[in-house]
Amino acid sequence: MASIFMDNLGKVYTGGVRAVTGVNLDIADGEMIVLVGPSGCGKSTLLRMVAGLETISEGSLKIGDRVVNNLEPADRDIAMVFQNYALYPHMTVYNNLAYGLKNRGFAKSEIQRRVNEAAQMLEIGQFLDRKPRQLSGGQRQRVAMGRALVREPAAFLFDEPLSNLDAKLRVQMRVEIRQLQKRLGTTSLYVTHDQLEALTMADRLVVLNGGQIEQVGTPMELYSRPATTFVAGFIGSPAMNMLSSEYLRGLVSAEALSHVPTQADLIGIRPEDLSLAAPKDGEISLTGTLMLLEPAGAESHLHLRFDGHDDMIVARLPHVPDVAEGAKLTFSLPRGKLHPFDRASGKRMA
Amino acid sequence: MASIFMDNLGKVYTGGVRAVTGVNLDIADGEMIVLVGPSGCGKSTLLRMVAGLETISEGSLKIGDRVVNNLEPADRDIAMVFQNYALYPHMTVYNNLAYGLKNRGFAKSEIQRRVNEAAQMLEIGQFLDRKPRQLSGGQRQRVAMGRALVREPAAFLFDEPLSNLDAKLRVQMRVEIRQLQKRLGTTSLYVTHDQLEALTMADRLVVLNGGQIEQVGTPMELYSRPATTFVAGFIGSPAMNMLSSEYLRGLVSAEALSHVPTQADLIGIRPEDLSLAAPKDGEISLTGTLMLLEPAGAESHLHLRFDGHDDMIVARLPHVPDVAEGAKLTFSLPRGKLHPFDRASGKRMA
Amino acid sequence: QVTIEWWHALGGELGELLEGVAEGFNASQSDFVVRPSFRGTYTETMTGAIAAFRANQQPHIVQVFEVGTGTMMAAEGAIYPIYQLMEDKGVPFDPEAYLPAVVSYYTDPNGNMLSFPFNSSTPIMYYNKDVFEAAGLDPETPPATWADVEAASIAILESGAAPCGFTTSWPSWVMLENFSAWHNIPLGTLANGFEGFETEFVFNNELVARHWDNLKAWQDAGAFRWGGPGPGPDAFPAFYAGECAIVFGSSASRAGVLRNTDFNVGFGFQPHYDDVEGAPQNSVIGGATLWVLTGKSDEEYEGVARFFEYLSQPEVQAEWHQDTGYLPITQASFDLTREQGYYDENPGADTSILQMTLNEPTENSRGLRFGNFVQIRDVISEEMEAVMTGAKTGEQATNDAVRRGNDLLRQFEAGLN
Amino acid sequence: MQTKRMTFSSKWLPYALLAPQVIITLIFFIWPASQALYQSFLRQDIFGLRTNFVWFDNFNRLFADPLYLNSLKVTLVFSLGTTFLSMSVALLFAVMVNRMIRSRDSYTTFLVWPYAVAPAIAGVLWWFIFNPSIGIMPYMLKGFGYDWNHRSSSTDAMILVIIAAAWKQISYNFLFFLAGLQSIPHSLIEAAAIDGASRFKRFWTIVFPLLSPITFFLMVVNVVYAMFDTFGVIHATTEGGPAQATNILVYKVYRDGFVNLNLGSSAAQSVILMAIVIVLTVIQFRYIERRVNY
Amino acid sequence: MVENNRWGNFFAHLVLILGVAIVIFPVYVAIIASTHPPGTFIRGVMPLLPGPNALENYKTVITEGRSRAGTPPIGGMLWNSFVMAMAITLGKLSISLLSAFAIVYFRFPFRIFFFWVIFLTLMLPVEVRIVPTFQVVADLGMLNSFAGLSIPLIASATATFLFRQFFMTVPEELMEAARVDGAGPMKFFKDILMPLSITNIAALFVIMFIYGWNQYLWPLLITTDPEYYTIVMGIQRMVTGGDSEPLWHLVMATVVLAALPPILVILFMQRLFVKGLTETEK
Ligand SMILES: Nc1ncnc2c1ncn2[C@@H]1O[C@H](COP(=O)(O)OP(=O)(O)OP(=O)(O)O)[C@@H](O)[C@H]1O
Ligand SMILES: Nc1ncnc2c1ncn2[C@@H]1O[C@H](COP(=O)(O)OP(=O)(O)OP(=O)(O)O)[C@@H](O)[C@H]1O
Ligand SMILES: O=P(O)(O)OC[C@H](O)CO
Ligand SMILES: [Mg+2]
Ligand SMILES: [Mg+2]
Repeated sequence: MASIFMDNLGKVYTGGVRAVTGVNLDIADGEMIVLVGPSGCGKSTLLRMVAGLETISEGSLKIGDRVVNNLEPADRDIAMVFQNYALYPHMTVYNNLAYGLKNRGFAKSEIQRRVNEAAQMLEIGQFLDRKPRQLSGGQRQRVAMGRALVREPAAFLFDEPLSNLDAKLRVQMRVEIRQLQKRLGTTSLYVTHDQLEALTMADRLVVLNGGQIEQVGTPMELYSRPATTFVAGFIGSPAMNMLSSEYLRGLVSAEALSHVPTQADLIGIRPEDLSLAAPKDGEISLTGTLMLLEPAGAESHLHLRFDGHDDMIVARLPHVPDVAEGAKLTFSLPRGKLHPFDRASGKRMA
Repeated sequence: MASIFMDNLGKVYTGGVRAVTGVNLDIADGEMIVLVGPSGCGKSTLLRMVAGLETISEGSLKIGDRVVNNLEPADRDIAMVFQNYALYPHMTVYNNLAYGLKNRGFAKSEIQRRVNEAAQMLEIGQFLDRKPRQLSGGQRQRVAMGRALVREPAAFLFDEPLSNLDAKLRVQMRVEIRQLQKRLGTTSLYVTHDQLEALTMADRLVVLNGGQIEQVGTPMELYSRPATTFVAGFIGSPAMNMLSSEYLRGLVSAEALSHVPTQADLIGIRPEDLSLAAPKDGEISLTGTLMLLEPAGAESHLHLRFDGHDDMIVARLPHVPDVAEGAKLTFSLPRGKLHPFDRASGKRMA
Repeated sequence: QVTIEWWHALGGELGELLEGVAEGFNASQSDFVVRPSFRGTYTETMTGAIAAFRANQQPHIVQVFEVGTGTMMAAEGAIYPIYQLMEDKGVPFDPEAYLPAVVSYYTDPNGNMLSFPFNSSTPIMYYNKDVFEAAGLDPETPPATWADVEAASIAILESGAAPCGFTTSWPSWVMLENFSAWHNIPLGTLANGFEGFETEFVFNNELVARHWDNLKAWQDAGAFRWGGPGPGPDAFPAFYAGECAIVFGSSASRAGVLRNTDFNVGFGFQPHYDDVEGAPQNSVIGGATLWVLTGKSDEEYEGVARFFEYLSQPEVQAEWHQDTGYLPITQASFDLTREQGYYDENPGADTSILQMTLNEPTENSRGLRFGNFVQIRDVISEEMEAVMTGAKTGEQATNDAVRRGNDLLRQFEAGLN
Repeated sequence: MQTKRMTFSSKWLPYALLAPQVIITLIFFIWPASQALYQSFLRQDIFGLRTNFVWFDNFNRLFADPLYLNSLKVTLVFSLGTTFLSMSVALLFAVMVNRMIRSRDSYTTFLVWPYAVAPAIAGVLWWFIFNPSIGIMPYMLKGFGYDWNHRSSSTDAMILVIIAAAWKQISYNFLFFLAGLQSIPHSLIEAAAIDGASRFKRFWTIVFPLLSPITFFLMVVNVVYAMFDTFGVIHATTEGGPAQATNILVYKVYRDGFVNLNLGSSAAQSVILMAIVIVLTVIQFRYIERRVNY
Repeated sequence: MVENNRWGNFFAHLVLILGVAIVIFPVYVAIIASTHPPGTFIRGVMPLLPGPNALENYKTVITEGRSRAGTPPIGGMLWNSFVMAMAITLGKLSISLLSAFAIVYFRFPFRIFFFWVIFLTLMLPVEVRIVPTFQVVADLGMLNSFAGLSIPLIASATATFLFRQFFMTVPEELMEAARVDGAGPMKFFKDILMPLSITNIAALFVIMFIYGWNQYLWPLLITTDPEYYTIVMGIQRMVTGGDSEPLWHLVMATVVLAALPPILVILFMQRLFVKGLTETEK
């Protein structure tokens, strides 16, 4: 187990594509860090730089107290779980787990012990003689985890390990991985583009954008105080609605927006902050036409059109209201739930 | 436009696999029916029987007032949108849209008019000269829709039309399709295995299981009164918790469960019905140990272990509580929110 | 034991008989072993040996058909003339013992024998007596002139006795080379090349052109069937199948003919045009001789010489002649065969030798000696094919053949400098 | 050209891995090829005892020789004929087999194994079947009033070699077409059916265009096969005749080089053939590279 | 259902049965011919039904061969063909696997150059460079040897290319996982890549074996010693009879026997073969 220090890491691929720029991140021993960001933002690249699968173009990387910039992946004492699992298709589950240990010259008995232990922990004991193709997706995922476990490495690296599973299994495996990681206390770096995974699993969440860190913090911090419009739009589903402050000022009393910095020309509103209850004191009230009502079991999404505003505004209610499409609806919104941004820089203003 | 009548439809594949059994379903003119169910339950088979792509082994199928059992797909006046879009890769978008009209001998001017109209409606006018591979996933999806539209058929059939899109696009296209369908008022049969799609799009939802209909009804009906444990487990995420009534009776006062039929040996509880508020009058109170707290922005999932109960119980709260893992928490639950089932038959008891 | 490699081109039954000869030699002494190796057609055998020579892998003895003679003779340094070989090894060898036609064909201008005569043949006519009879023809009188052949063919066709009158193997050999000798007209200048390499072809004459045109006309009428170029591989099957009543082919085909037919076979001379003065003259020999290649050890050449000595014995020669149909190439073996009463028992077996010795050879009927003639023969059969496919007239084809042939002759000459 | 996004790093290992292949290529291909180039400027007697340097004489002779030009033409007709025949028959079989469910494997088995028969043997078999005197085909054709003789009819000869050469290639083409058909998403055909296209129309407007990458690939492969690998077929059947009507380039190289021992001309022909091959190689390679990314 | 209809199926079966008949016909002819007494075909039109001499003909071919007519007994030729085909096959497979591995899994100077050098041989069959190649082999003293029969034919752009195509489709992550698991290049090659390529190897095995077995011109040129004759050239020898007719009944028996091994190989490996071919195709 070890901590990981990234000092100004950067990556330029041969061919000149710049994938990662100036990443500074210290990961504490035993911490679970989740990397999120849109496709192509450099998540995998950063992870692979840590793994040793990509050379490091700039900066330095320490795992524990060794600078590992020039070490082979095998020598970095890390284990990795791949998106498509990368199980050796021609080997039995047992051999998949044992391969890394064999290559490192472990004694047979030690290998056996470790494999069995991991198999038990992951409940794949009865599959040890099967080939990967004879396993279901979830079982394969467990084997991939097992291959990482047996090595008892200083750090786990995960690159979207659950994205090939169906929704139900994804939830289940998510919980399992998180529990296991907590139990073993192994430092982990986890890449995903699934929001829910990011929010639920991370000790700290790192949002990458264009190869740079946008914001680092606990999931709650990022959710409640996104530092940029990018993070605001990225975290939360349905995504945060964005209105120009000018437009908003035309709708509500000046006093209601008094706490919003005047320079903030963009205001974000989370769909779940809109409610149909009559506006209480100090709450903002907004009226729009219901274009589409999407009931979804316990909750519902309302797609609204506000006069003079091009994009639809979405509200998310924890129940299904008894209203018809085409109706004019009035929503209330606590003043404190406005997220003010500067449109040009995308920065949060307060 | 037409209604569709399925009278005791059944399908046995050559080779003997029975995929669909005794399906009775009347679809009203202009209605949007969504078929859901786990993989392999026969959704596609049923849809393809309607399309004429599979022979009908048993029962009879009427579209409008014609029995179409033995009609070629081309003669059934339906249009279909495939999961992988099935766009003709060697034809331009224009020709993809026009192909069906050409085959039916429409005049050139009429073809042009209809294609342009559809293209405008779907905002793909500027891509008409491109080949499908030059389009993004969302654009392809639109072309596939367009191909169905131009024909102005009596019914649309959709087989998981959105499952190849990424999450964001899926939400957007879902809304578009639903709005379009409402506007055109074309009878539609829509297959998906995505819950949210099913709940949000359907006029009526049909849950299939093992080739048979489990339940038909509006999304709300299915959500609030699932007729079987299967439907209960299938609709809603996280899935409904299931406790044996015996176990539950040991936890709470007999009086609290007095309204539950004694034969009901399985009780379902939706995660969102559990709340941390102090139990009000007539509410049940349950205490468990918090194993894992998953904050997820505006809401959070709590994975709990109840003494003497093997499976974890999940609670879903509309906020993130300030509690530590390992804490003992007490939840309250309105009595009316218990879903009583018969374990053996899986049937709802009240 | 010293092994002597002998490459030859006799397949099928002839090959088996040839192996018998080698076995005879091997059994007759214990110092040397002759190992025959079948190398395909005459052409393949010769060119294979030459290619092997270039790669230093040549055999000791290679069987080269008569048309390769010019090429081989010119290859000083590659061949070991046998008169010299026999002299070097002190093995008695008397060229005079051989038939004059054979000797003259294979000696250099100084009268030295360069290769060892082994299997000489000449083309004769084989005909199906049963068909002749069925067509109302006299089965004991083979047609003597081309007019007779035509008439017989028509009779056969019209009577329905067979669907084809005649065919030929080795078309160039039969329908040009022997045809010219038989009618005593030249193929090329300088005594058909016997007097030097600067020779030129002259067979683009009226007679050859007429004959080729006739062949084409007969083919169209169904009287003639083209049996393929080179050795004419389809000719004998057509005869055996009873399709063609007459086939022209090597006298060495006799063994196969007797084995493969279940009808009565008659033998006859080649036909001639009776309006040509001096015809018939005599036929020229074909078949092959054995050439010795350089680059081997003395001891091995000793074995070669001993083998040739064995082959010269009248008994060996006579048996070979009788079994195969090749000519008796020494006077002694001819006499021996006659004494044994073979010709009386096998009427027609002497057709070949009678035909070959019909008259004293002239410049035009002694044989031919042209460089590159292997390729030139290809050219000739090709041009004949062009007549048969209707692409050219006899005159055009003979002219083209002469032109292309001369070109190859000049290339051959150029290669010598 | 692509590699893996991550590669092994070793200075010498890749060269060591390539060495056997490259050495063999150099010794048995590049060196002989350069020898051919050198020899194409020489004139030698057949025993190789005398050599003259003649510059472009051999090439000039070739291009002045109507027979060489004829051979080019013959090669073209033969290659295209063989390609067309074997591909169209194979496509027909593949389409038919592709409809089958249970019998698919059995038919495939039967259709695949002619691939195992050597061209030389195939030639012998077809020679036997088409032999004007003893063959079964001429006999049957006579029944239809056609007098078959590939010895004296250029057309018959060409038909014979095309049939013999195409026969062997059917299996190969069949396999690829079948694979191609199976890789066409079934939903496209269903979409076309819903779009009201008849069976026939579905084939020509959807299936056939989608097969075009494979068709093109096979076309190049077949043309190359016909140009180079059919030596045995020609040798065993017509030997280039009658009157050079089936004398394709490769056969001519062989005859001029190994039968006529006209090494200079043969070498010059080899050089020309190599040039043709290189052009075809480049076309093929470009195309395959593109298709990989398709 | 779209493609199923009774008449269509009937028609398809009809076409296929006819097709199979045509495709099989030449070999059927050979089998029939090999069962007749000598001379049957020469004397008339070939029969279409088996004759009485099957046992005898095959016995002759197998036990005596036609040694006196230029070809050694068939057993030896079959063995030579087998050795040559196997040497070519294994040689081609191994050097192609190695070079494809180098080209795909390494980055080094002149990589593309080497690839082109190899690729250029793709379409240069031995026939095209026959004369100088013969010369080289002769100069190296490899005439009349198994080395001469096989080594010059071992370079294989086809196999290299197909392996390259296949390696490109092997998921990147497998190699990365192996490296994280501590495997070096050769270990990865042996433990992961080779086992994964097994269907491709099988497909190429079939193709290469047949290629090797069916070689005709090359053995014809470089062997002069009957010890090294292969069966296919042996057949060609048997049909060039000079002035006597080939013994067709024996030739055809030999043809049947000569075709048997490659056909067995193809049938035996058909599944892998078809799979390997079609998979690399995509
Ligand atoms: N081997 C490579 N060579 C050149 N550019 C590369 C390479 N791999 C990735 N890139 C580029 O680097 C950038 C970051 O890629 P990366 O794979 O790290 O993104 P990602 O965040 O993991 O995306 P995704 O969510 O799609 O997996 C992209 O622009 C990508 O195109
Ligand atoms: N052509 C076929 N032949 C035989 N059985 C089939 C065929 N197609 C489907 N089946 C079987 O019929 C059953 C229903 O298949 P179907 O494709 O309708 O399921 P589905 O509900 O659409 O599943 P998914 O969500 O995975 O698409 C499955 O058991 C399947 O294996
Ligand atoms: O078949 P052969 O041995 O008689 O020879 C025939 C001719 O001489 C070939 O040129
Ligand atoms: Mg990634
Ligand atoms: Mg489906």
